Amino acid sequence: MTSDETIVTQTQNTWCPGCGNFAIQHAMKFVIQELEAEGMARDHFVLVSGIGCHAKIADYFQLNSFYSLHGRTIPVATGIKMANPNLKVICFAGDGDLYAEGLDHLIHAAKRNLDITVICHNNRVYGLTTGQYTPTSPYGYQGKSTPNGLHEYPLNIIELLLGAGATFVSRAYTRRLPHLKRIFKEAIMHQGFAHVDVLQICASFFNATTWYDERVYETNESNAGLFEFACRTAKQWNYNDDTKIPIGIFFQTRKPVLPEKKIQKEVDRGVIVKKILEKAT
Amino acid sequence: MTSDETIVTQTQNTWCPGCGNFAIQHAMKFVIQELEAEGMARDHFVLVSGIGCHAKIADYFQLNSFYSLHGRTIPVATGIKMANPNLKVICFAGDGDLYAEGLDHLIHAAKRNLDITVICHNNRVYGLTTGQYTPTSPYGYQGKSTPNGLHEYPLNIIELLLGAGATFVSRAYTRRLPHLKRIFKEAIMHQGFAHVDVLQICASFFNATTWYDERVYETNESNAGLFEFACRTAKQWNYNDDTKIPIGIFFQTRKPVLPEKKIQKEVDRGVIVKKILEKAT
Amino acid sequence: MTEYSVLIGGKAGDGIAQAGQLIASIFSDLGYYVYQYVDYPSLIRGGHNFCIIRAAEKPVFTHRTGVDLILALDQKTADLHIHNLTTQGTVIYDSPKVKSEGQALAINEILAQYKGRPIMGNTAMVGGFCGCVGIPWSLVEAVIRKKLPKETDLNLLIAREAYSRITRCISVQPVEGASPRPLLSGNEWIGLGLLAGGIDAYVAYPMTPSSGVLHFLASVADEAGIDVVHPESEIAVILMALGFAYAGKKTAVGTSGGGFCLMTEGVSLAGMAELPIVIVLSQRGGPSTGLPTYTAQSDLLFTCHAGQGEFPRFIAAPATPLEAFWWAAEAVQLAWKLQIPTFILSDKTFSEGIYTPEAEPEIRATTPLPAPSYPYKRYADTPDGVSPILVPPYSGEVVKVNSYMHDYSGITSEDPEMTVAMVQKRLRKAEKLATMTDQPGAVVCGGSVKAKTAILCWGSPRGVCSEVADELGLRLVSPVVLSPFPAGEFRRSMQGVEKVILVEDSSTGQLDKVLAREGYRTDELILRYDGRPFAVEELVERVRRVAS
Amino acid sequence: MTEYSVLIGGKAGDGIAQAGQLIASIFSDLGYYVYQYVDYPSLIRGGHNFCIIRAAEKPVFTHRTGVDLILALDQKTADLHIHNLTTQGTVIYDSPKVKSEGQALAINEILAQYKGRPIMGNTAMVGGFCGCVGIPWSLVEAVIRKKLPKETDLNLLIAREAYSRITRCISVQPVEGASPRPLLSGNEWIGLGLLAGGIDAYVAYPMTPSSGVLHFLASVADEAGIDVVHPESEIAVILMALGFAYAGKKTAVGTSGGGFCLMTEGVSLAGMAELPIVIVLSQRGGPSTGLPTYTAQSDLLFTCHAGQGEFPRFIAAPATPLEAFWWAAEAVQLAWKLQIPTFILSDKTFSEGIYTPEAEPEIRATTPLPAPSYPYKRYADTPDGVSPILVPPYSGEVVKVNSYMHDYSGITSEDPEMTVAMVQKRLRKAEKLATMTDQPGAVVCGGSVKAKTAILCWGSPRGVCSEVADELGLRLVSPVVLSPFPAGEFRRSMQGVEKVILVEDSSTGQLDKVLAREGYRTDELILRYDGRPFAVEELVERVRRVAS
Ligand SMILES: Cc1ncc(C[n+]2csc(CCOP(=O)(O)OP(=O)(O)O)c2C)c(N)n1
Ligand SMILES: Cc1ncc(C[n+]2csc(CCOP(=O)(O)OP(=O)(O)O)c2C)c(N)n1
Ligand code: SF4
Ligand code: SF4
Ligand SMILES: [Mg+2]
Ligand SMILES: [Mg+2]
Repeated sequence: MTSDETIVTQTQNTWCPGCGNFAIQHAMKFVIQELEAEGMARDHFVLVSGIGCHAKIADYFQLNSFYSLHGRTIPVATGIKMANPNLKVICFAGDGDLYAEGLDHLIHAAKRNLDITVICHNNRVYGLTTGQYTPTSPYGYQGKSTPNGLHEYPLNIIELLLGAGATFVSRAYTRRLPHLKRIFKEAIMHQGFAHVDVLQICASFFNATTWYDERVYETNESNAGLFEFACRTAKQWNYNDDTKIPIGIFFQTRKPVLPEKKIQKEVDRGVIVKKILEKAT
Repeated sequence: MTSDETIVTQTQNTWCPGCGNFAIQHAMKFVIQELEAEGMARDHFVLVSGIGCHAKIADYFQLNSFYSLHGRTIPVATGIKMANPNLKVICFAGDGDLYAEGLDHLIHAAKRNLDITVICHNNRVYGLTTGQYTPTSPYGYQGKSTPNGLHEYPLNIIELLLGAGATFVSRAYTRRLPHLKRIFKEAIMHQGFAHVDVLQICASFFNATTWYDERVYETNESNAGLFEFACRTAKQWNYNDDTKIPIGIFFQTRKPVLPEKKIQKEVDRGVIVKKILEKAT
Repeated sequence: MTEYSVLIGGKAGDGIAQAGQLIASIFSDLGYYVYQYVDYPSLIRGGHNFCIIRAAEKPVFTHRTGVDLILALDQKTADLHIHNLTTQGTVIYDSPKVKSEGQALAINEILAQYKGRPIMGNTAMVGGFCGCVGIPWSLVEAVIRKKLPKETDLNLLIAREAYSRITRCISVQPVEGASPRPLLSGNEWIGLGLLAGGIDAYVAYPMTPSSGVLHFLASVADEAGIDVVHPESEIAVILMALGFAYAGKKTAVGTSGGGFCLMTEGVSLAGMAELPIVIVLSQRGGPSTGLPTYTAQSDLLFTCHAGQGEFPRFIAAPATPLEAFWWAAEAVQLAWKLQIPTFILSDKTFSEGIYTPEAEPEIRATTPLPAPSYPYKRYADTPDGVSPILVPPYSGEVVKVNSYMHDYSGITSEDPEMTVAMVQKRLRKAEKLATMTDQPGAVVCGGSVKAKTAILCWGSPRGVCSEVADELGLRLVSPVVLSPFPAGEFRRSMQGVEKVILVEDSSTGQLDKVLAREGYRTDELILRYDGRPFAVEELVERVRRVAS
Repeated sequence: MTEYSVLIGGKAGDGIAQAGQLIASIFSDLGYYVYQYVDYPSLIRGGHNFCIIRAAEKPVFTHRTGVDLILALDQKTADLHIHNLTTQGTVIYDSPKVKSEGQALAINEILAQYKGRPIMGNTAMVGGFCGCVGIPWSLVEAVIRKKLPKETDLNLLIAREAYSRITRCISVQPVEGASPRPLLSGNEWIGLGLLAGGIDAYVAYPMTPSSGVLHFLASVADEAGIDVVHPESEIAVILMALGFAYAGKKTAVGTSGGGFCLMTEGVSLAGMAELPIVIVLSQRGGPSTGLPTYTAQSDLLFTCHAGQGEFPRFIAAPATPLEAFWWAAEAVQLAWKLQIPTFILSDKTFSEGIYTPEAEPEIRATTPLPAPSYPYKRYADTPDGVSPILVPPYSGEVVKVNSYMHDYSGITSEDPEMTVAMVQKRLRKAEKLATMTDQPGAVVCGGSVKAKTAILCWGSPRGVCSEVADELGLRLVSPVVLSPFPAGEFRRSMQGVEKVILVEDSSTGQLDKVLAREGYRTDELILRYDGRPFAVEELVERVRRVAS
């Protein structure tokens, strides 16, 4: 596919050299263009971002976007999607953003099987505020708020999302670009709540490049429909230990989605108000 | 055991007749007295409540208490426990309180394996605000905010907590009093984060008495140490379908807890401040 | 003026509010203007609840202490309120449970006779009341048929039995030439105004005393074609609502103080991203959880300043059904015309009071928004600071909103000149807002409009203050618009005033602080902060003491 | 007065702030008072960052536009700032990357020579600077050894090489008889004050520009014996902190506007439950995410009124290191003496500016709290409204706190008389707070203290305002305590003032509104809202234009 540069803005990119966000942007650009080629209208995409390094992606895409608040991509996306179910709403969230500040929204969106795509730029660190730990930082992580080492174990996000009832749960890695693209595309195509936890390199504060490169492998997804199987794959790596790290679609299923499509009624407000007043008389 | 009435206040009880909260209060009173008899000091208990019908329990016990905000039992309990690890901190939370407004705190407390006990008065309804749906209300529930029926499926709290890494996950029922007492006691004795999801009858807005009575059964807990087993038990009832409802300890394990006990250093602030100033010179 | 006050009381769970509404409906059907005050503690069963229904030949928006009839479903009602009985007044009490003077009504006997459920005791009491004041049975039956759709026949039997057991002692006559009026709570009047103003969605998390708006709008959502959403928290509420707004849907939210705290970050986002949003904020006793079912006016300054940074906002505090209807609709319009957060500031007394309107509500046409120009820039600069809105999807154009400081197209900018341009754009919107809202209607002036002593108030106390002003021959001045402060209209209303008495349900006098900024000094503060609204007689006494 | 201003600039990621601190340290070692202004956009790499280090023989708390030396690590630095060079000034630039007048320093060549990493270019520039102004090498070496504990020798080689390549052109002499002073950021001065005030715990979620307090206190937590906790959100922060307070631990939290929004519900809880808590709120450009790394003073009114309901709160906005140290300690004391929320209101300029103190900080003894009486009642009524605190566990007594209206023992009550008693108890605490804080020090008065024209300001602009007042012979009046407003001290400071010029980093003049309430009118507003603080020369011009 030839790249159409009208999909990116002229804004100066300020991610650090080597930052995994470039891969995310690149993969998404590719996927959106592919989907466009397949007939999806570009103007139907709406990107929602939180606050953090990840969130700058909203500035870099020449697409509809809502650059929201730290932790709040999901409720914003929920409102947009409910207001117009025809829009393709994609959240770009950070791990601090999504798994700390706004975790309740994530669980509730999964519960509702809200028909949006959530991309978590999981660099396992607060990038923009210079390197404090997040809910997925490993035990012992030394950031500026935990200079003597973190005394908490990370959340296993995959397990948590499975427990919350998400219908598309996946993990990707910014240095596996073809895989990243495929997962993004499948996530966007999924009908219902699709979550992609992207292991994203933070060149400045959590550069796990070699560590990931050596451990990440692509799972066989043939059992992605089986919940118990998904739980087992999720357990293979707990975001802390020195084990192999599976990436891929861990689980995918169909459930009723929100918002339910409904026919927009044309109502005359004057008539309705009068009717209510009569009933109350 | 003879009941010692100094543990309750003289406050007029305003729960509705038939409310399951009476059973929770009764069971807890029994357990605390039993623990006292075994040597635990009464003044070391601190109760933290949210806002809702459940929360009135703080007024009814003549024990240390922090009657907090809707959704915020857990962070308050976290602060208290961190400030003084010798206190026995018990959260009394509502399902709206804990699973809607404050869900992120719950997940993070489980993640941290914070050494507190959480009792969720899960009546599957907002009691005090007169009957709106909560995250555990069944599909189709008609409350004042969903008069045409709820279009969401409930959260399976047990699965969610297992996914969050909780080390003690249990369910009880207000009309199984001996069982309720046992679970409360085990939860309080557990070292680490202990969660009891109590199916609580709301006589006024969600009176599932017969429905529960017919379906609830006590699980065999011999496999409570096995995570996969726990996941299977959790799946037996999804808070929605018409199936048998297991109650009991679904999962229990040991992990490092927070707060780590540490020796309180006596430091002279003047000396420290001077030292820091010197270092900065 | 002919007027009646009826007090009905019992335990939480006895259906006091419902019985009160039946009585209010009956009065309305007789052609009276009605106001119903509802007093209840924050619990579901057991505590003492009571309602005062006041019916009069002219509009009333407050209650009086003195009552002509006490309907006692429990002993507390008789004990606590008996001293408020007017000289010609009487009591009907549930016998033998309650001991009192007046007429006994053996409710349990009646219930046993017809196998009624305990809750139907309230219907019996309504029947007894109607018998006592001589309402024709046909009217009673019509109202019960309309308002109690479930188990209607059983309720009718019970009411009829009670009706016939009671001796008539007061005679309530229909008002000549008057026809029945709609009877709705303050929250419902606000909700109706939001509908009339064109909302497409209402998002809220339950919180007393604002939940009535949610319940009302949820109950009419389908016929009105709006979305009503109750999400996981107030943070979700405001951000979902801003998502709706971005997608072009006119949206309102509702809450009370504690929930509003959680919305303040979203309010500031609305300020920066210039997203239209209506916030219904109903005050209750604070701080914190406070007194959830009792009234207060202690969130005015918080509402004026909530959210970091500076941005225009509109605040109106209606005090009557028509004002609520009109200003709620106007709040929707202003939010969209200026792309700002707008507030309807209510309180427990107004939100949960039940009112017939002072006149027939009128639905005004909405003005269309200016069309955008292309290539589209979401924050294009304009003389009045208002950039045209475009809603995605729009072929060939992108719509970017941003919580950061941004350039005209919505892309983040930290440039000092761009910052100044954007701040000034918002300042110009604030100026425009001030001109649009400092208009007749922004300040209500009443009583003896030439009097040199004025009672000042805002929000729900207006009802009682205006009766007091009438009674004492004082001027009444009451701003409805509180932000931006309608300086011109206020100045006009205050011309010739030499003494100012401020009445407010707070402990510090919040309007006093707002006025001080505007250069006005109040002479006397009559503050009430026990959660209860003033009754006419109480306030007359308090004002009389300081007025001269 | 001898003084020097040095500007160092480069890209984000070049280590500009660190290099600036080295230079500042060197000046401090020479006996100068130092202030360092740090200007950077909200990103990790690439954008234009610069620092201005100002060193003088008397305390300085602001920067000047004119600089004596520009150290350019990128072209932008040379291009943007060259017109600010004083006549005797010069430029050192990284050659050949940067083209400029002045002296070239071939940093890449030096790095290649010693196999240094790119970030060490900043050390090279510091070396070049020291060579240029003639700092003895031994002093340079000592400072580098102290401040760069990692790869020190390599850094020294690089600095030395640059040092020797540069031609000396300005001569900076040590200040006679002066000894080095500690050099800390405003946030660190606040943190140190909290420590001195006796905090046991600090809880915060990172947010620019307040994070410095978190980072500083985390770095000294172990030696100071305090808990430093970074939880999942600001909501968790404030509620955890209140949990700490309940358990008897003196606790502070820190945030900026957006995070503070999320804390407001907890602040109101502190008001009702009467829990002591210190909140450090550092302002930045708003609304919403706004300009995260640029300054503003637009949250004063929000801070004054945040949280539903009415309750006393204390707000101080320190403007110098010693004030920050003193008032942060005092905020802890006041919080515990009165069981109220207290605020240290800072802003980006003060929080992230780096300062030597105006004098040596003094640690004052803390007064013990009154002992409770038994049987214990958490909200026992007392003449001053302050109930003694008891901390669980306490044998035989229970400690109950409550967000609802409650009785003396902390049990929920909706009784009107109890409500009045509790409201009045809080009002008496407010009165006591006002007496305790309307004391010398609450308002700073400077400049020509008899002048009839006064510059008014609060918070960080004081540094620049006081130099302007000195320069133009005007009076300077600057309240440090902002709530409760120190009416007495302010009146004294304003005696004889006929013309008032308010300087504030906001677009509406927030102090103006506070003063209007107090009956003061300002004549001129000098407002700045592009996120940048005034430099001395800029403000002199602005004030001169309106002063006469
Ligand atoms: C309510 C609130 N709290 C704190 C912040 C400050 N803040 C901005 S970005 C950020 C961390 C971002 O971390 P993450 O979400 O992981 O994104 P990353 O920068 O790593 O992409 C924080 C804490 C904020 N903007 N809003
Ligand atoms: C921030 C906030 N939002 C809303 C409320 C109003 N509120 C009080 S209790 C309650 C619901 C309680 O439901 P639940 O937690 O399930 O407790 P229950 O009454 O069922 O025991 C709500 C929404 C509040 N007090 N605070
Ligand atoms: S700090 Fe990390 S996440 Fe942020 S831009 Fe740099 S490399 Fe990327
Ligand atoms: S409403 Fe339900 S939960 Fe609340 S007291 Fe009554 S029965 Fe219990
Ligand atoms: Mg991150
Ligand atoms: Mg509940």
